[in-house]
Amino acid sequence: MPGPPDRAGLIQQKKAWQFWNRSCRPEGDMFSGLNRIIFCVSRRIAGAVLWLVLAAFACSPAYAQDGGQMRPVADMFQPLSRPAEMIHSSSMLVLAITAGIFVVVTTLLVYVVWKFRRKGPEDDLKEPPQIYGSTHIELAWTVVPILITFVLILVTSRTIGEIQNRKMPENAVQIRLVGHQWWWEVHYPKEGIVTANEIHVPLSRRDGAGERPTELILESADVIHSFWVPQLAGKTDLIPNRKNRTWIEPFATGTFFGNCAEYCGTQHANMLLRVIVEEPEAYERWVQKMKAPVPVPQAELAAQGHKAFYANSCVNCHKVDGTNARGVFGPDLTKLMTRQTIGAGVAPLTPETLHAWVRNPQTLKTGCLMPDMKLLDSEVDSITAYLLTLK
Amino acid sequence: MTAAPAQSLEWKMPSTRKVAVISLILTESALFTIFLVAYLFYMGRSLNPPYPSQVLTFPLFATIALLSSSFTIVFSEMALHRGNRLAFHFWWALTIALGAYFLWFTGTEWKHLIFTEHLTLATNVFGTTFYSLVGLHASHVIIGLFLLTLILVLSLLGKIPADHTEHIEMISWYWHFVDVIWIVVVTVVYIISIRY
Amino acid sequence: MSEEPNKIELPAPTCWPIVAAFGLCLVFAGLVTSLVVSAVGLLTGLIGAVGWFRDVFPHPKHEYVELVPESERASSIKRSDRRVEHMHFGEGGHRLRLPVAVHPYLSGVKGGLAGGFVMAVLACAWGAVFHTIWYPINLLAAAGVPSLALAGVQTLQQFSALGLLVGTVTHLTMSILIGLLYVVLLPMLPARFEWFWGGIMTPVIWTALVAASMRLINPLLAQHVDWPWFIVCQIAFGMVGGYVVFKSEKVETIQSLPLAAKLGVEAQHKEP
Amino acid sequence: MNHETLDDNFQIPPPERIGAERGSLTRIVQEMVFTVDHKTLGLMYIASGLLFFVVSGLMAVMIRIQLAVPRNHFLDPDVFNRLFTMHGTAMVFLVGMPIIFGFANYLIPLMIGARDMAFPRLNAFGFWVFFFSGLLLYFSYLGAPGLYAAGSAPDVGWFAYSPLTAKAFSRGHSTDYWTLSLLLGGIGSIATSINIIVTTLCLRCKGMILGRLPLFVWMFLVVAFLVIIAMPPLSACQIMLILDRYCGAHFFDTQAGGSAVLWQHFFWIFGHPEVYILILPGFAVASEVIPVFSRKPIFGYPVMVAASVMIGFISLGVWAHHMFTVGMTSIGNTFFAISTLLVAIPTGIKIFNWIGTMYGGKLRFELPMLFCLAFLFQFLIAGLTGVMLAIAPFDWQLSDSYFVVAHFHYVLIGGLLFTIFAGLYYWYPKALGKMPDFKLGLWHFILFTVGFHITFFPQHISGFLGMPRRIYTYDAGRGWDLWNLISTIGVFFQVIGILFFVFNLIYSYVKGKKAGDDPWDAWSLEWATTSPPPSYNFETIPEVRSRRPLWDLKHPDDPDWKYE
Repeated sequence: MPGPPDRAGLIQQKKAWQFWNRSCRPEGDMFSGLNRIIFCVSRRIAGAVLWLVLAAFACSPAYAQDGGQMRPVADMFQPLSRPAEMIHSSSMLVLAITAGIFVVVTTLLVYVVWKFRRKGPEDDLKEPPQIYGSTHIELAWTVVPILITFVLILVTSRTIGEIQNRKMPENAVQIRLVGHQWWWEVHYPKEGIVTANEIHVPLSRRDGAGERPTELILESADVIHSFWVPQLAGKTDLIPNRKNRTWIEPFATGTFFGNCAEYCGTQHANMLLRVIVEEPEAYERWVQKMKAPVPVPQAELAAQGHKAFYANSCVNCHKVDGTNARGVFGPDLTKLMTRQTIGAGVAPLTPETLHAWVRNPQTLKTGCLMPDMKLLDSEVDSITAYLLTLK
Repeated sequence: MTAAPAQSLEWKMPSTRKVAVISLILTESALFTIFLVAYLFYMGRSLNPPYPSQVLTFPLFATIALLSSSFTIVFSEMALHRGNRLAFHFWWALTIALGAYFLWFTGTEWKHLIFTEHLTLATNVFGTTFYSLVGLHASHVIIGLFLLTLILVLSLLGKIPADHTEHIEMISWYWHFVDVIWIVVVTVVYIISIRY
Repeated sequence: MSEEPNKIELPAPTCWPIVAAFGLCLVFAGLVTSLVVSAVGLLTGLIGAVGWFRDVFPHPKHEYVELVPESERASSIKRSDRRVEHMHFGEGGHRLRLPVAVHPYLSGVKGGLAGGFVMAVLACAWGAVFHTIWYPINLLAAAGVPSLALAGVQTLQQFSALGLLVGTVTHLTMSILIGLLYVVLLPMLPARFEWFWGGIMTPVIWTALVAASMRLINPLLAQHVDWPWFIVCQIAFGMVGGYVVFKSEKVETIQSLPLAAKLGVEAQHKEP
Repeated sequence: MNHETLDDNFQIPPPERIGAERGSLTRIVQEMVFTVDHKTLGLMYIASGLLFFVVSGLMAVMIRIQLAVPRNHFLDPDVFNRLFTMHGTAMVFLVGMPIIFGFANYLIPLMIGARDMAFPRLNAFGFWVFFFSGLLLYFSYLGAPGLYAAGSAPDVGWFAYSPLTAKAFSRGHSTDYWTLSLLLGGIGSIATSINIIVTTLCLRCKGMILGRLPLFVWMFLVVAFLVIIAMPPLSACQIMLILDRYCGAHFFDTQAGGSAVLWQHFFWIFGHPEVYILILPGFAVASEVIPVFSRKPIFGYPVMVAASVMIGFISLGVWAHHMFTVGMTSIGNTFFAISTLLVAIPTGIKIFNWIGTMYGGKLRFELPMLFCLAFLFQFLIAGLTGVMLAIAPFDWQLSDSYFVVAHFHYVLIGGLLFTIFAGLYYWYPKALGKMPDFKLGLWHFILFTVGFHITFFPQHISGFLGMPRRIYTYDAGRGWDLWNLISTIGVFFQVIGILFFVFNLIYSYVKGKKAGDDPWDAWSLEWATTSPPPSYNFETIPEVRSRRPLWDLKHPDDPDWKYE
């Protein structure tokens, strides 16, 4: 997302969210679900045809340049980053080969089934010639698969090495990504920035001098999670008691969507991740903004909320830089309002959703580890007002 | 059954018991392999003491006892084939005694480790893997001893029919297997891991 | 089998297996409910085990089952009135392993190796003339070696042990496999223009296939390849390999070989 | 337990032995409890497998309803997680395994000309252990918070990655149910497999040398060997997990220096051979059905045997291809990618051989053959998507996505379940003495096949579009809505298909026409006895001289034994 996320920016974000998320917040039960089935069918037939074509041929220009460069459709056949492109080229090879085999074998199967079907009662009077086999033919259809396998082995070995053994240049951005049930903790050790669920990285250019990949060190605080942003890179797991490593090198700006890809408990489905790729200048601005100290709230309501925040147990789990809130169990709230979503992608971050979350996170994200704090209405209002100042 | 010309040669199939025991040994080996791999994997990875080098001493007498029991059981079987019941009983009982000594040793070793060295299953990954691996082996020794004793008692009561030599042989195979596993376990636990 | 006429010995029905299994299950179930359940399970399991032991010791219990009445027995297998169609290959043996005679498979290996050798010599000659002798080897190996795939021309001209190893293995494997394919395929091609089919058409088709997929399989080679030379090398392979295969004497395939005779572990029928 | 008697009661041999009247419920139960007959046990295996199949199939239907539309509120996340865990676990351990053991039990002694399995009591024990382990697993649903909140059913996924299963992240007994039940079931599987090995190697009738074993028996021999080698690792890691959870051990406790990846290694050392344990029986059925309905012997018998044995061996060395994303070294990843690709070779040979068998034959499209043809097509797709998954870099994108879900459903439904249906229709006349109804079966075939493809084909595409598996809901607009909707619609075709199937089983038993000894004009020994066979199988133990003993008898002028 370009530009500082002020009030107007938030509204814009909300619109962008609604643009692609129109039917995403159902209030109803199964019956409204059934209604929506009908709704979906009618609304998406055109899109469906388009997507069928796209997915079948997997070769079309990058999707979703509009809508504030949101890239919600994480199509692995439209890679926009170096490791994803490398994977893509080896996957196109294997797709071509398997497609070839599929066509040949299916044709053979259909031909055989058609040609040698029982054609009528006269066929019941005789048995066909009893053939045991042919070493010759067996040899042929052993050698050809071996040949194909051999080629695939070469290509696979090379691609694995190219991706895994890539050396990071000096100027690479370094990020420590820590998985939690069910959110992502994001550290920029060089810059001293901490945030959650959204990763900002600079755009890389293919011209050599402008190359600026991002290295990700992956860890976990509890169970196994997996980092997966299909358009940027394949998965790598975040495993407790182990440091994994992966890298991305995006060649297009925009907000890339990813999910946790290893089942990690109740809210595994709502452990979403966004990678926001920006022009280098915009990225630097973001870094500077993240480093700036958080002002003490002046407005009355916000000041009340400030007090309420520290009076309640929020500080046990959350951290706000420069204050007494030093909890590390939940997401760092220092620059909360710079983010697009709340609850690791369960809803867009707006005053309304924030209010709802503070009132009772369990309604938005059943089973998440932040309990219903049972705050007074006035406390909910003021704490929300305080949180809105964290930007 | 078939209209083809009569078949003249004898039709022999392997013994069901032998094939079954070989399969059993195969499957047990797979089980032990996993526990061995776990032990090797966690070797030197304990976060807190005690470590193997501090608490383990090579179980010389127990190993000698268990390995020699493999020989006594062979002598016992040979006696059985000769029809010498007395010698059979003697060697068989000696096998049991050696096995029992081994088990007694494991018991005292564990007692020492638990109460003096404060190493339990929950202390560190060494404790976890050590007790599970050695315990798995000990449980096989117990089963073996149970079978051996059963045979001895039944045989002393004169209840084992003459055609049961193969049954007895199968039990000895199992016992050999337990011995071989011990050779591997003792090498891994008391020789290789003692460096950590 | 020692049995009375009209009676067959079968293992006697018994309830002890289910008792033992139930006991075992209760032992496990106790761990998630209450240890009392485990205790009951242990007892049940023991009872089952003892009962089972008494079932099979000293000899497994049997019962004698009477044969079903004649009328309900299986009717004897009737001779089929279906005529078996025969294939029309030669006389007598209508059930054959086809084809009856083939080039020996070893000739395929030999052909592949010979073709591969000539091809390698040509490729290395090209390398020696325009670059260094290591250059084509490294290019080939780049299909599987990531460090070479990312290297520049300078590095490719240097000797690389890994490149030599991977390049050699790749070349040998491919040569032998394709030689084997020649053995299979050549007899199916028109016999009169064998040099054309085996020596020119096949390499050309192969080159087309390689050209189409080269960008994905070995991008580096696709970038640096010298196509005329590449085709010349392919054709050399086809001519030499095809020649070796064709000049080999055809052997008759083994028509009937009892597996047991080879294994020699089981009693075997005497042929009438 | 009474439910399964529906399928079983017709199996009871005449009452010579024990009290009660024939056909009464008491007597049926009594028979089932006491029996050591391999045929009765085989049918009990299959019947209880089908029972569990229906239950866990209904769970899948609920899963699909929840996923039909984005942000659906049909199920709570916890309920959903329990459903997919139980669905997966039950389908593998309570449906797949017992049904294949049922086939093995019923058919192997008949095919090799024996009177029973080598250890009939152990056989009964194996069945009951499996059955009780199933009950134990499902008993978890009756735990504390009642049925709707799904009791304390396990919710950690069927491969239960640590440390999600550690006490800290899985409180209560839900994971214990899972691990104990699997440990128990493992004991039964090993017992049965040892029995299969011994029976096959030691009880063959005269002349049935290894080179003449029906391919069905050969493949089950490989399966049994895989079970006895691959099942102990599973048992071992269950024991470790139990020690962790009950005794405070640290095998998989990452806080105490334990490793989370170790579980994955141990589990998949079992888990991947398990895939072949499940699919080889499918090959086994296809290798019996396709020749008979093509009226030709199997093409390349020795190659088929060699390929099966090869698959067995290779499958023991490929487990870590389930773990390409855990951050192995590039050498590790390369090794497992290569070993995995090697499996494609023998598998490909098999597919070609089946087509070779049909080539030049006279194909009869009876029900078993129809299912086998669909199997060939679907298994081809499953195999090719398997090749894609074997390419480690591609797998970094595909693993744990819906593409994988589609892939293994093509293997397990398109491969295994279709051949199970083929086998059930093929041997139904033998086991029950009645022919299955063709029209009902055709409806079953059409609806189920169509439903299967509608359900699972779109999942390849949602996987390509980045949809991870095991999510209980998703946002609209990510390109997944339509594919999930189509997928859910397909399920209902399958459900109706299964209804036809179940109805056919019952209807044909009551109304079907008598089958006779050898309704398909087949060639292996089981067709030489009556349908259903007497408790002793054969009056006199047969003697064979070729791979197709009945062919020799039917064509004395052109017997096989002259040419083999």
